[in-house]
Amino acid sequence: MKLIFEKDKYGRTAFSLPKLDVPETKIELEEELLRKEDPGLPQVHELEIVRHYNELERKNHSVDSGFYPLGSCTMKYNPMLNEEMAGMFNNIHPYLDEEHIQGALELMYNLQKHLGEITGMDAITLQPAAGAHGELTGMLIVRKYIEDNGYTNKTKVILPDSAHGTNPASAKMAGFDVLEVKSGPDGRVDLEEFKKVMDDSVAAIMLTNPNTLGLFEKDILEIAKLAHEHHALLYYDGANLNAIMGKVRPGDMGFDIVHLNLHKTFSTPHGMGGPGSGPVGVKEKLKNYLPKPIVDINEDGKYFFNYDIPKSCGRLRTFYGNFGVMVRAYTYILMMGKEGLKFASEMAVLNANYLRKKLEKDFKIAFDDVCKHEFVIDGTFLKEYGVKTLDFAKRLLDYGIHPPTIYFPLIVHEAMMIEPTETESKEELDHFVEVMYKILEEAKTDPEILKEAPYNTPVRRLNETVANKQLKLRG
Amino acid sequence: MKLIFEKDKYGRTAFSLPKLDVPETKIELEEELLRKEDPGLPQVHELEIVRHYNELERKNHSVDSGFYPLGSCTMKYNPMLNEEMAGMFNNIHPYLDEEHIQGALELMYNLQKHLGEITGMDAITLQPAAGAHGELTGMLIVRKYIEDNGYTNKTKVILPDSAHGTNPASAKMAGFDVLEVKSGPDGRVDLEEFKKVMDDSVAAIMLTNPNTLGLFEKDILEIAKLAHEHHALLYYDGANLNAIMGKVRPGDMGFDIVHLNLHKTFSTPHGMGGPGSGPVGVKEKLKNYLPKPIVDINEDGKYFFNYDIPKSCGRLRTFYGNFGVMVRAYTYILMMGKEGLKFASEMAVLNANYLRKKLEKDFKIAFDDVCKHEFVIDGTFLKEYGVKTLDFAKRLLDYGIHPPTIYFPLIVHEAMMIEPTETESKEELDHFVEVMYKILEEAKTDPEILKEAPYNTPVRRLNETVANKQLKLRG
Amino acid sequence: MKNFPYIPHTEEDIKEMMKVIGINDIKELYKDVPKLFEGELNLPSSKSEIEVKRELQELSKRNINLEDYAMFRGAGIYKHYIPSAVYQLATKRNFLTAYTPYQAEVSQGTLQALYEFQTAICELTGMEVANSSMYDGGTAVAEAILMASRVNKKYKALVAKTLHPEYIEVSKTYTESQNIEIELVNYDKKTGRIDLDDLKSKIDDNTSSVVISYPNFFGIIENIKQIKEILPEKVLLIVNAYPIALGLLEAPGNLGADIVVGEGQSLGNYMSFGGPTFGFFASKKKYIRQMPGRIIGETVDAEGKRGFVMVLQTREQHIRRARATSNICSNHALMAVISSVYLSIIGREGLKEIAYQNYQKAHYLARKLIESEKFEPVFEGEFFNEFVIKPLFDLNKFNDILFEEKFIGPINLGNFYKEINNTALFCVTELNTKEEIDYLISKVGEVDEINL
Amino acid sequence: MKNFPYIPHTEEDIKEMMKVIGINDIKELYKDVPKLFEGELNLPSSKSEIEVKRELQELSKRNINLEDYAMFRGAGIYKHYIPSAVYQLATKRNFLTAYTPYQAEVSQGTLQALYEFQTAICELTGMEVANSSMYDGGTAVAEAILMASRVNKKYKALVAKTLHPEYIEVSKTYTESQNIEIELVNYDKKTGRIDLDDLKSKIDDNTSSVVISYPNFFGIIENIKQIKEILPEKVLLIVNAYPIALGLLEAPGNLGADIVVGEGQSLGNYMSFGGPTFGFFASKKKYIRQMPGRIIGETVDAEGKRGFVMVLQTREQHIRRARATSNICSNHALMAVISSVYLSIIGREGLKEIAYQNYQKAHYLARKLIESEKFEPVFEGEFFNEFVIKPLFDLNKFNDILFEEKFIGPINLGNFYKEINNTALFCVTELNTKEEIDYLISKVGEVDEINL
Repeated sequence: MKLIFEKDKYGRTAFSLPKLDVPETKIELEEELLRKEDPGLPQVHELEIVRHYNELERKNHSVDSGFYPLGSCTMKYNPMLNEEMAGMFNNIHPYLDEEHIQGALELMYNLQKHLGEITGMDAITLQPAAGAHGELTGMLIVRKYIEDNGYTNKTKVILPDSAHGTNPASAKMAGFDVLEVKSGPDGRVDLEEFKKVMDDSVAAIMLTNPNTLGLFEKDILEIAKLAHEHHALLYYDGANLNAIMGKVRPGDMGFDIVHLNLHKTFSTPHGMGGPGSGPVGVKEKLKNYLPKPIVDINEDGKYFFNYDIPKSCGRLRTFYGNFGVMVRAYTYILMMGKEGLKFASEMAVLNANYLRKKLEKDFKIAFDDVCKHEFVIDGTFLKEYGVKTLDFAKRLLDYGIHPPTIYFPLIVHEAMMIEPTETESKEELDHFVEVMYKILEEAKTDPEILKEAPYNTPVRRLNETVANKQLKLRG
Repeated sequence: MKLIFEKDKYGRTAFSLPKLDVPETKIELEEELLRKEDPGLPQVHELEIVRHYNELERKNHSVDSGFYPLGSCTMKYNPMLNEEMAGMFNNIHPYLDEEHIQGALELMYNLQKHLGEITGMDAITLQPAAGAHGELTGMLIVRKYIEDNGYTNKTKVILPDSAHGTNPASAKMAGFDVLEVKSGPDGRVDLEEFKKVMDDSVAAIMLTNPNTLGLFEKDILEIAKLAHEHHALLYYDGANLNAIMGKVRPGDMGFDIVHLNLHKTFSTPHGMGGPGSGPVGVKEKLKNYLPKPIVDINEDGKYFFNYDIPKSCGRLRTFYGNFGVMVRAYTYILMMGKEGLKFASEMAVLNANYLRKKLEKDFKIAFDDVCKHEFVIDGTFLKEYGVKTLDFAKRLLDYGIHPPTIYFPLIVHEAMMIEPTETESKEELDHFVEVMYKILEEAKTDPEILKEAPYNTPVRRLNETVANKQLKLRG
Repeated sequence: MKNFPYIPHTEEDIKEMMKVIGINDIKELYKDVPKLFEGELNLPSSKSEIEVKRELQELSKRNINLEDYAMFRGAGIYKHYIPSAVYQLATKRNFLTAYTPYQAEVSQGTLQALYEFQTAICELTGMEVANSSMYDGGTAVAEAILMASRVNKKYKALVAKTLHPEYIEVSKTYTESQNIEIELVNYDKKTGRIDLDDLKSKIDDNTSSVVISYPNFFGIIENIKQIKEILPEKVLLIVNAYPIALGLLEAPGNLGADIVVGEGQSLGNYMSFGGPTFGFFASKKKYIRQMPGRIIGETVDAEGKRGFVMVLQTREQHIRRARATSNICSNHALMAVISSVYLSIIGREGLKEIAYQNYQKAHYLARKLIESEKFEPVFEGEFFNEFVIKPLFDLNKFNDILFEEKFIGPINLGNFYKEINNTALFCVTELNTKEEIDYLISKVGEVDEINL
Repeated sequence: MKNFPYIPHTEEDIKEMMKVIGINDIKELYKDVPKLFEGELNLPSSKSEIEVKRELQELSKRNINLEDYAMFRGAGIYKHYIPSAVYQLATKRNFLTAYTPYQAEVSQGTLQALYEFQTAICELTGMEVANSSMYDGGTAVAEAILMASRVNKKYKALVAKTLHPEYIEVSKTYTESQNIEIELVNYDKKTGRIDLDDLKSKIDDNTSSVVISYPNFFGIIENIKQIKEILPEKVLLIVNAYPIALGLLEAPGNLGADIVVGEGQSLGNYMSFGGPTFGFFASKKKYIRQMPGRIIGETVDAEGKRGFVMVLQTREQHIRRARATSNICSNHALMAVISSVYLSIIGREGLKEIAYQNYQKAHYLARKLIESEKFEPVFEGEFFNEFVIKPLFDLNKFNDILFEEKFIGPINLGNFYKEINNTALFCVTELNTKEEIDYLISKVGEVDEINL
């Protein structure tokens, strides 16, 4: 398929503008600052563009088009109502007087409160733009906490080897040394290993609970106790919050800082990779380190941006966060309510365990135990048929199913990480199981089918080596 | 693919309603009038419905997805702006006080005026819901005219054998006898034949000009003269107006009544078969026979529905017509302006003649002459390869092109009626030509390919005989 | 050369294409056209998107926005709740910009959606077959009358006076030229239902059909069964139904209706100033060949896979021409699909619940109005979500007061029935909150003071 | 059991699934979870769509709707025209509800759209490579500073004080913990451009990068070439560009910029209260391996057909973990695609024309304000579509008056620069009509009478 740039033709246009209605003046500017050559944007008519994007859209798998059990990404249904509601809040400039945007501020204020309640945290910032951005925010809060309390020797952040890659990257960006602890034989943090590395040089421990294997860190209270004894902070990666809403709260487990992914747990669309939104919640003692501003309410009932956070870790981005995403998440929370959120978590966990049980017969489940919202298949057994997890994944595409997250977490070889979410029906899960077994049968009887897959997709298997070698990055 | 009804499961829902907030009362009604069995509507969750329609949508060819040269249907591009503008007018109840809907009325008034100008007519009704509905309206106006003038012997409507099927059907519905005149050897109305049947019993002549062969009725002035000498009315089927905007007006050619298709000429989307909109314009002398109401303006500049049309042919539908379609057409007229509409017609005709010239080498063009917005291929020559126009059309589907209108007009055997419209680019036309020749080559070398076509469509060739035999009309 | 965003032709393109055609000027393509119109159209000049948008916004602001108003007016077009997914799904561009599914293999989206629509209509109405839509409720009734005459070759339709007055007008317009007589049947002054005696007295040998509304224009629920019982066998009973009511009321098909039609707007369509909406049309299967409009049927493809096509096209104009069952060609498919999405979303429980709430809320208001002693009951017949009630003051003035409070009050029946003046037809739907209703009643309470 | 529209599980389903799992109660799935939270969340109960919609509508009404206001405020987020097709195309559901294109074969829509976006950004900025988006302009600048330090292993960034003040804050936040020093460079009080002498004096051996805005926060167009000329070879020049201005101004890449970043909102994105928008990020190709964020590259499939995949993933966290170039993972792909659609629609002529109109309209207003003698010029430097001007009266009070007339006046620079109080930063775009501008000027004319 051609690039839109390759459809360019001089003289075409999809644009119209009113004629300039003011008297013109000569442009007074150094000659070298005036553009010589027009940017090579495409010249096309509107229908061409419409067809272009129509064709492109049809080449995408999406939650709307089919099952998308991408582990750790919580590809749940993105309700239509979210979009309609967000449409009412598009036209707000960030530098309007607060009295003219009381509705937007109230929404943010309410959302802060609701997210605080869901996580068991005392204060929330909505500023971070994504999960990883929330992690960075959290780590910078840790940093401020350390400085403020004079813990000059705290240079390390501990995290399990099953952690999301963004955890170490974010800790590093905040200037910490990263220490990975091995998981135990049950897939959880190995408490003994943990005790070995836990000392006063530790600034924070980053965990996600349930962890990326979908397993609940059963020693969480012990870990929290140890951390706090050493004045370290416990950080909760909210990527997996969808398993526990209304069941247990990070704040109650002893976590001091939490980030959330509104685009995962709270049903806002993933937009091909973003925008997300990664609010961060903290316990009372860390409130003063939050980024500026947060939304507050004064005694007259007026909402306002509170910039009066003297020990703030700073500003993580411009303005106030991804407001459009917040509107969607807020809509979702109102629709679901307290009962609905809890029910969502329960059904997400039910779905995952159902799949796990259905698959465990012939697929090796890594650390096969009651899981929460997701579980991981250890794909090494596929080697005996001469195929890899990658091949298996590509074959799933032929059946219209988006593969699970593959090759993560790193501690499971040839991993397939499956997160069905609560919005999928039993029928959809049964269909997935059926396809999984069908492909397994193919792997056993005719492995070449898998190795050459996919066949029924808009393109056949793509060559990543060529891509990285030629580095053709623009049309 | 399953029907949505086949996805039904007791206990599922995609719907929510606030709890009833008024005190309940017992329903007082004869027992037999209370529903015993719930209507078997599907019980599904929202994601299921979303995926259902996502899948269905992907099975449709549309103007947005590709070339659609469906003769006589003017499948031009439907601008995005039309939709956005229509969105501002959805929430109007038809029985609001006129003072509360002055904007809607002004829009209708302006549209009446603009359409009057484009067609050369003195008054317009926007009431008819579609082209055929406009035809019926026109014929009922003829009827009222006859009655009012005491032309009791006028019982016949003349139309050419190339006319759209709706023309005779509409004339018939209005109580007229239909008389078809044969086309001449040049594809136009045969003036001598016409003269033979033209007498005082003729109430009206229905023509489309250019006609369905895309040819301009060169004797139109003579025909008009003859008609008027016999006190017959000349009716213009606006299906083909897209060829002549700003070039010549039906009113100037002597037509007394015109219907328009806003969904063809004025770029409103065809919506899988409707809604259309079929305004009817008349000359001054017929103004009093228009359906009620039309929009008028009083001396204070207030717009109002004028019901004071004592000789009106009546009411053709409820309320005021397809207002939502009018908003789109009005938007289009403003965007295009007088220059744009004329240019659109010119380019529509240019495109048609370009295709005609490119194809005439190996495809037999019926009445090969300078055409207007469309032309017709006589597909009988395909018989020598053992294939039919239908096979040829089905093969076009494999190339992502919607076939032309086939087997119409009836006067051309194995007809393929091609109307590219002005919104298609030269590149798109060249691609179409290339595909046409490719398929012709296939017909010559391997006709079975065509007979079994299509192959790359969501379903293979569908069996109409089975459908009409089993008459399974519901799930 | 000015460029238009909707037209791709560049100067270069035009030159090349003219060369292929063998002309030097576009005018040559019009050389066979008489020079009757040489000037410019008296229309505005081409505008930019920004300007057009501003102009339309200006017009839009000169209409009230009913989103902001409490609505107590119906009379054929209703403000019901439209779930957010309805339009987002049904107006996807590959639905919106497709036409009649002439090429079924690339129109399965359209065809299956319409087949599902037909199914839903059969379920709602209790009929065996349905077509894939008519223009609106009014034309559906008119076409039903014509169809009945084709079925039984009789040429008089007895139409309840409580059919929507505009439907009566449309029916007259459609039938007059076909020599079918429309005779109106009175309503019972006490109950508001059809006057059975009057009906009986008007039935004769030439009677083709009887047309009633369910509920009728006064909101009153007719007893279809009773009516059917007095009809001679050959006379077809045509029921114009309000589909939302069918969540509570017995399906007309189970009570003896032969043809069931209606206005479909209430099923998830915008009010849209009355159009486009759509008409639905269902009947007993034995009459299918006399049914107007497009019908979708199931079939198989060359490989035996399920698919859908248009069927019974031999009834239609492009084949049958003057002898077609009707001239309807383009219908309102998009609106039918909108309602099909709507019905899938609300589902069987949703429809029941909506109907129930409409009934209850309307009865609550009616009760309260009577209790206020500022209104008097008019009919005894049971109603669904609309009712007729007589204020002891000037209704139009009261409506003006309500309007100031952002309430749209009831229509004045006097606009439609000369014998009933200063009488209100109230409508209440699931969107009317108790708070709104109570506020309206409080305004009624103030009537004395403001002296209407 | 209550049913939720977004959750398909029926009682039956749950029973069957529990049976397969071998449990009798959902609670058993949580048996390993400590009983720390037994109660109910203190949140509202589940609501219906109607109720939620009403609640959000209420909130929405407590914001002004800028559609109805003449806008003379920018400062980082701009009210530009968004062609109607932009959102209709870019937010199609199969774009909206897809995630990061991990499985390229079923993500060619996303991948090609982003590849086209990268292409457009290269064209605009005059750079060789671009990534597929950052969160916003502020983080793009901060990440550019970090990237420069990775490239040249130096740890001081000289940042023009006329970079958007919030970008400076973000940069400080991002760099502080990495021991990169941010030093601000003054502006020339006369021209409003960067103070070249101050810049020169601050460059030292540890200087990694210089960051300027083009135009700067005062709207003034910096001379990139001149700045580049005084920089030592190893120092990277980072230009934060306002993309609309690039229709008129020379591409930074042609003037010596090493990294060009910016806020992309103006390219067809809603203002959305400042988010989500997106940042763009482009550089010379030789630095590509130090670039943060996702990058799309062209490749071929098994049959040699063109396709697109994510490349250089070894820079990213899921492979490189703590040693990744950045922690950015989810970016703002949707907004990038929105801008890509926008740029395709406006095309090269459109961008030029928009930029030209912005320039002309802003200069018209500036001229008229000076002529009114109620304002004094502040800087001599040439500006694009924003300018700084000092009223001889109270700006905030004047803004209140404008607001009553549905005008959003300029921001008061005093909010950002302590040394500049009661000074206006006006913004004018293609959406401001002459009529609006003239009306604003007429209001200025009335200032004396209203005594501010």
